[in-house]
Amino acid sequence: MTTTTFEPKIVGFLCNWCSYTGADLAGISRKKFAPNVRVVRVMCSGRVEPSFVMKAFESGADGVVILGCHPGDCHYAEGNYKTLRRYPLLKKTLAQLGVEDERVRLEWVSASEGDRFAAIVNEMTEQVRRLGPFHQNRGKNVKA
Amino acid sequence: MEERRIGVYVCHCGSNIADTVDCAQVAEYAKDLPNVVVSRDYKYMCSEPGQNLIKDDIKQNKLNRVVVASCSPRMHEPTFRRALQDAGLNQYFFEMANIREHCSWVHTDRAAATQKAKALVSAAVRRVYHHEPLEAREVPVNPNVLVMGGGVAGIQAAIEVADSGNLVYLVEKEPSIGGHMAMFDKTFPTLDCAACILTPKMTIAGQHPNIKLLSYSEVEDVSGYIGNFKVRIKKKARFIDEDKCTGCGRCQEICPTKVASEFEQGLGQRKAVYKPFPQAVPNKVVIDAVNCRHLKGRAQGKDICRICQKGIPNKSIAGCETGAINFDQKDEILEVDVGNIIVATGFQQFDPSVIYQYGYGHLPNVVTGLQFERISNASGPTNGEILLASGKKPEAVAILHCVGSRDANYHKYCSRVCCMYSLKYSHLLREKLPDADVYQLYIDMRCAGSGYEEFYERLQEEGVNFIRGRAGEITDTAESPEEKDKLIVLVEDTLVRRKRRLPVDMVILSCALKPRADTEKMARTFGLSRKADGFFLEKHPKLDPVATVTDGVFIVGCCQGPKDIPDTVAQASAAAARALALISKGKVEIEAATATIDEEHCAGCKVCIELCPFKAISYDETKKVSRVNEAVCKGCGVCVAACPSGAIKGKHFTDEQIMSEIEGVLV
Amino acid sequence: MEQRKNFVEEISAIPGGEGIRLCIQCGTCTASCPNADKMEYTPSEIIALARAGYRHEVLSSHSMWYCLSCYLCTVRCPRGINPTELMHALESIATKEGLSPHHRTLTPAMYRSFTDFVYSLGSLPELGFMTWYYLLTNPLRGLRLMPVVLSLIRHGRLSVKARRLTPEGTKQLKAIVEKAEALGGAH
Amino acid sequence: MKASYFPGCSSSEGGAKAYGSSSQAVSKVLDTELVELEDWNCCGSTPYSSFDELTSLALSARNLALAKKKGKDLVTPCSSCYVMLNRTNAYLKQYPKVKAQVDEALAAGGLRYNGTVRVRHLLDVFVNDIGYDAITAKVKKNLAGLKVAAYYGCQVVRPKFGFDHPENPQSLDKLIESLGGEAVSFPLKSRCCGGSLVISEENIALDLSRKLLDSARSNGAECIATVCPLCQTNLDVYQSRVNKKFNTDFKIPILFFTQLMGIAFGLGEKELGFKTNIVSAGKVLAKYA
Repeated sequence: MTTTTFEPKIVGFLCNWCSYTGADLAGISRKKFAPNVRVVRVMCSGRVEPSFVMKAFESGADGVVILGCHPGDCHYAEGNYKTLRRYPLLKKTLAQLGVEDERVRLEWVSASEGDRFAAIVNEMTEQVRRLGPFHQNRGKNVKA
Repeated sequence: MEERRIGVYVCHCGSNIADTVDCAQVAEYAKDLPNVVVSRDYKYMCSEPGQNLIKDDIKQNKLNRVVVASCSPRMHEPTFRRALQDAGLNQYFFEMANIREHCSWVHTDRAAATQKAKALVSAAVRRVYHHEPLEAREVPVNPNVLVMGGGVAGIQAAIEVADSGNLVYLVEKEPSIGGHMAMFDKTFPTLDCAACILTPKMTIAGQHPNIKLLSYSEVEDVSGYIGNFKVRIKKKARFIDEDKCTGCGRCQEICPTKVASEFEQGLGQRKAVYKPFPQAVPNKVVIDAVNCRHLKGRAQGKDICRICQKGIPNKSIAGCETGAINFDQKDEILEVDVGNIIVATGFQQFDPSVIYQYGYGHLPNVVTGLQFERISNASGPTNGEILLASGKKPEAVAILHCVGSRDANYHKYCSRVCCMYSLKYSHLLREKLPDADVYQLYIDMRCAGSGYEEFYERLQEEGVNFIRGRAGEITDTAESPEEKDKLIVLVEDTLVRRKRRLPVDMVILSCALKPRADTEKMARTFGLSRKADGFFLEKHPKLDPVATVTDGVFIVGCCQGPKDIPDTVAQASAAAARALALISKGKVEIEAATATIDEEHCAGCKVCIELCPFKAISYDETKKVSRVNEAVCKGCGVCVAACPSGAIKGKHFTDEQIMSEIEGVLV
Repeated sequence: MEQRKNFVEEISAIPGGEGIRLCIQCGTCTASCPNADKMEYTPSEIIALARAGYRHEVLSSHSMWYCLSCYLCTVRCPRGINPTELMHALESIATKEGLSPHHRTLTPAMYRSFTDFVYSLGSLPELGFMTWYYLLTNPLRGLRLMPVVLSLIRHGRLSVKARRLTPEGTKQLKAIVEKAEALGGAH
Repeated sequence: MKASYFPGCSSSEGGAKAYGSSSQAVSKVLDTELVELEDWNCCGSTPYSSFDELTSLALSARNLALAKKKGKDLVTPCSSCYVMLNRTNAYLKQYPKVKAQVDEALAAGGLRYNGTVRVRHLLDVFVNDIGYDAITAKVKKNLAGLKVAAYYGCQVVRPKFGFDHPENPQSLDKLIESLGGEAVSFPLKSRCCGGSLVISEENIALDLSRKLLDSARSNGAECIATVCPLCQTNLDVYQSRVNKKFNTDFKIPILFFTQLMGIAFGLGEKELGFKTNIVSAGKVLAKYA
């Protein structure tokens, strides 16, 4: 790897109960992973509006991960099912706006899955790095 | 709109953050962020001097918004919110940037980590700009407590809460409380008999005026929140009128159906109508519908047996004299309200038959730890005589440690108690069979506990053969005359680097303690998370070991991880104290971050009503708008995200707050 | 100290050797090994020695040459280590460095003659292989085995002609094998 | 059904010819054509992996690359080939570095391999693809009363590429029963026969073989069925050496499981090649032949 490696900026929307706790666990157990994902905490992945994702790309993100509790484990009983149902719609809209499929990813991470969180961050970073930057000019036509 | 005056505080957390993040640089950077009037870095922000920094700045520099960049908000958000309150600022004018768990602890490149820390700080600053004052709501705490599980942990917790004058619902799925401890013979290292110390507690729990004992029952559903849970409990049909049954035991004498006894670990038998063991609490029998001839007959519309009820007239044997037997009994559903829940569901013994090479299930006289407890127990199937299946006394016995524990193929964790109970078995063997050779095969002796190492030493004196090595297999294929009709244990004695073949008559497998099969179901019912090893996850492994991610729900004993009786009882008392603290306070503060609907913009489409998991939104027919009941709303924000007309606002997670945070992380 | 570090790293770097750091010396591998009692060092002892840096002792021992590749240790190891492959790894290092103890076990020679044939023919003609091996090691032992050999011939179990690949196949195989060796193999 | 077939050296023109021919014949009866992989090379077996890991992997990779063109599965009757080929698949997946090197080596021979070929043991195909009932359906001479020790050896069940339990396999027992025979209890069914060390360390191998023969006989077996050429060789060819060394009097026929199936299917000497069995199976099988 050369010094000019592209370092993607990725926004991570994490639900407070499972995924954020899982990310904390990764920290407590000193797992090492790529610094590219910056976390925005929401109470439930169900709170993540498509406009948030658009906003992220508009503001210069190269990728977005949405992490929630495993289906059935949602602190709010079924919030993450809502997320799941809304997700394909989001993907479609993004596709229309020319955002590659691989730039957005929805995953379940429980409070005990620190390793999994670290793994997902690394995978996603690599994945987006391969895609290259999400150019501003394309960013423009993404309006939140 | 009032001018925003933001203070930023970057914590070193000793070296935890400062080692990987250049805190001074981050603080310097924050100075130039919009509306920031003070920006400092300090060694320990959570310390008193640290908090005073904030308080003084609020007074002197007229701060009206505060950002602390340090650990996870799950750790210290309450601490700093309190600091703001003390300085007369609304606690919600605070935002935290997690630059420890999410940054310094997980990255190695100092430059990159510092860069990320800056981004997280800028996000917090942009977000806090839009924070609004909120009032934390207080709700009364229901003083009743639910204890799930009637083992030693549940019994201890229930008694302590009940003694304080509060009502406890003690729910046990088996016909009697007592759990695993009731099966044990002696307890290490003191060797006092388990029954002698447990049964008195069982009786107290059974007779306590403040304990409502619900045996043979299951919790089906839990709703509500800390201080105000609603619990639905299923009381399984016992086919016995508990008020009439005296536990005399006549019915189980005359019942013609014999089945293997769960309590005796399959070594003894019980009847279809039975009490699991003589000291059972409640002292009532139960009819096992799966095996009862009459109940099975009923399924096919036949009316047979009923011997327990009618006796055998022609042999002038009387049936139940109190008329307690009621074949028509149905499952009952109870709804109870409680303010706290203590989960004490315990563990399950690892089934060693999956380790085929150890022979359990196909070689005779290979037994599990619990089976040996029963064999050695005076009230067990052999009245405490240690005998082989053949009825003969064993001349040599091997005890294998770490069966299913410390094993990548099964459970990676150490079960913590096996070394000690194996020592206990050795002692019982040396005591009851002084002429028998006892081999204890260990990988490491783990005897951490008061009097434990001393107990190990005592067993060395008692002449146990300790072999440092893990058995590879147990075979009955003899290779020499002295191996004939023996179980041969293959092991490397790693201290002399010799592969040895030990001919023995009995092998005891010290099996792992594993999470119960129903752990996942329980986790869902009670809103708990699980650790990688499958046990329930505590709120903080060190500082909050009995609380959980769900406020008001506590975990104690082996459902949280393998542990011995002293630790289990200590946790039980701890959880009881936590519950009582809340009860004596009488009220609990709950998140103010709920949803509200702006009636001006609400189109009355009712989408939110469909989506709300808590039925917190109702429809106002007259005004044709939806309305949120904030007492029920938990602030998940699902409705906020879904509202087509943007009329719903998620307090403390408003669109503009989140949007500006997104901008922030991407600088 | 340095040496210890290097040897453990050297082994960990070889496929199958990576588990060596995880060993807890429980002896399950030895207890499961059909040949452990014939070995100079038991399998678990080999690991202990390797970690302690006794490189020469390990590589010149005949322990790994007694490994039968029955994989009992591998399926039973509570740390998920793969002692069988670890043994193979040690064998290949020993071979490369000419440390295999020919005077104490014939297995290296047997393996050598085996691989010689596979190398040159791409297949293994048993008769040729056996003769070659006994010539290399101990012709007399070969003679003692004559009864066995004869019965094999009598029952038509020793074909004299060796199976050959097509010329193209042979060429292709050579190219592949030579490349593999150029990339760090032996021979 | 057609299946790409990798006989391995001994089952093609080596000492286990009979295994090869009986495998072909029995498969035909079960409407399965074993199409031999063209121009395959020796898998290198344990010796090569102990001698030069990378080259050993390259050897197997070549076979897999050739098989890739022929379809998804590659079937072999030899336990050693089974392990070497499977192991190569596993390594290429697990170790990117190794894969890179193997790819380079293959490229030198103008080949590419992406790890898609599934390596199967013939026993696996028989019991799991074709199934016991289909096998029973083809039985002409029920093997009723024949007491067989089902011997798996090591590498068909270990390490865990296996389709059967690594310590207590059952598939061959069930197969024998589906032929009408009786699979006797055989605790050592998955223990080692001594493998190739029979050549370099004969005493060790003979001792292990003795234990197997002993256990089989004391459990009442009239013959032993094997799924591996080397196991058969050690127990059959070296049985006389065992008797000599331990002055025992074993006379236990060691059959390839496909020979046993052949008998039940009513096939003849030509396909089953019993004359290559050193310890004659004539007596034991008389009532079925």
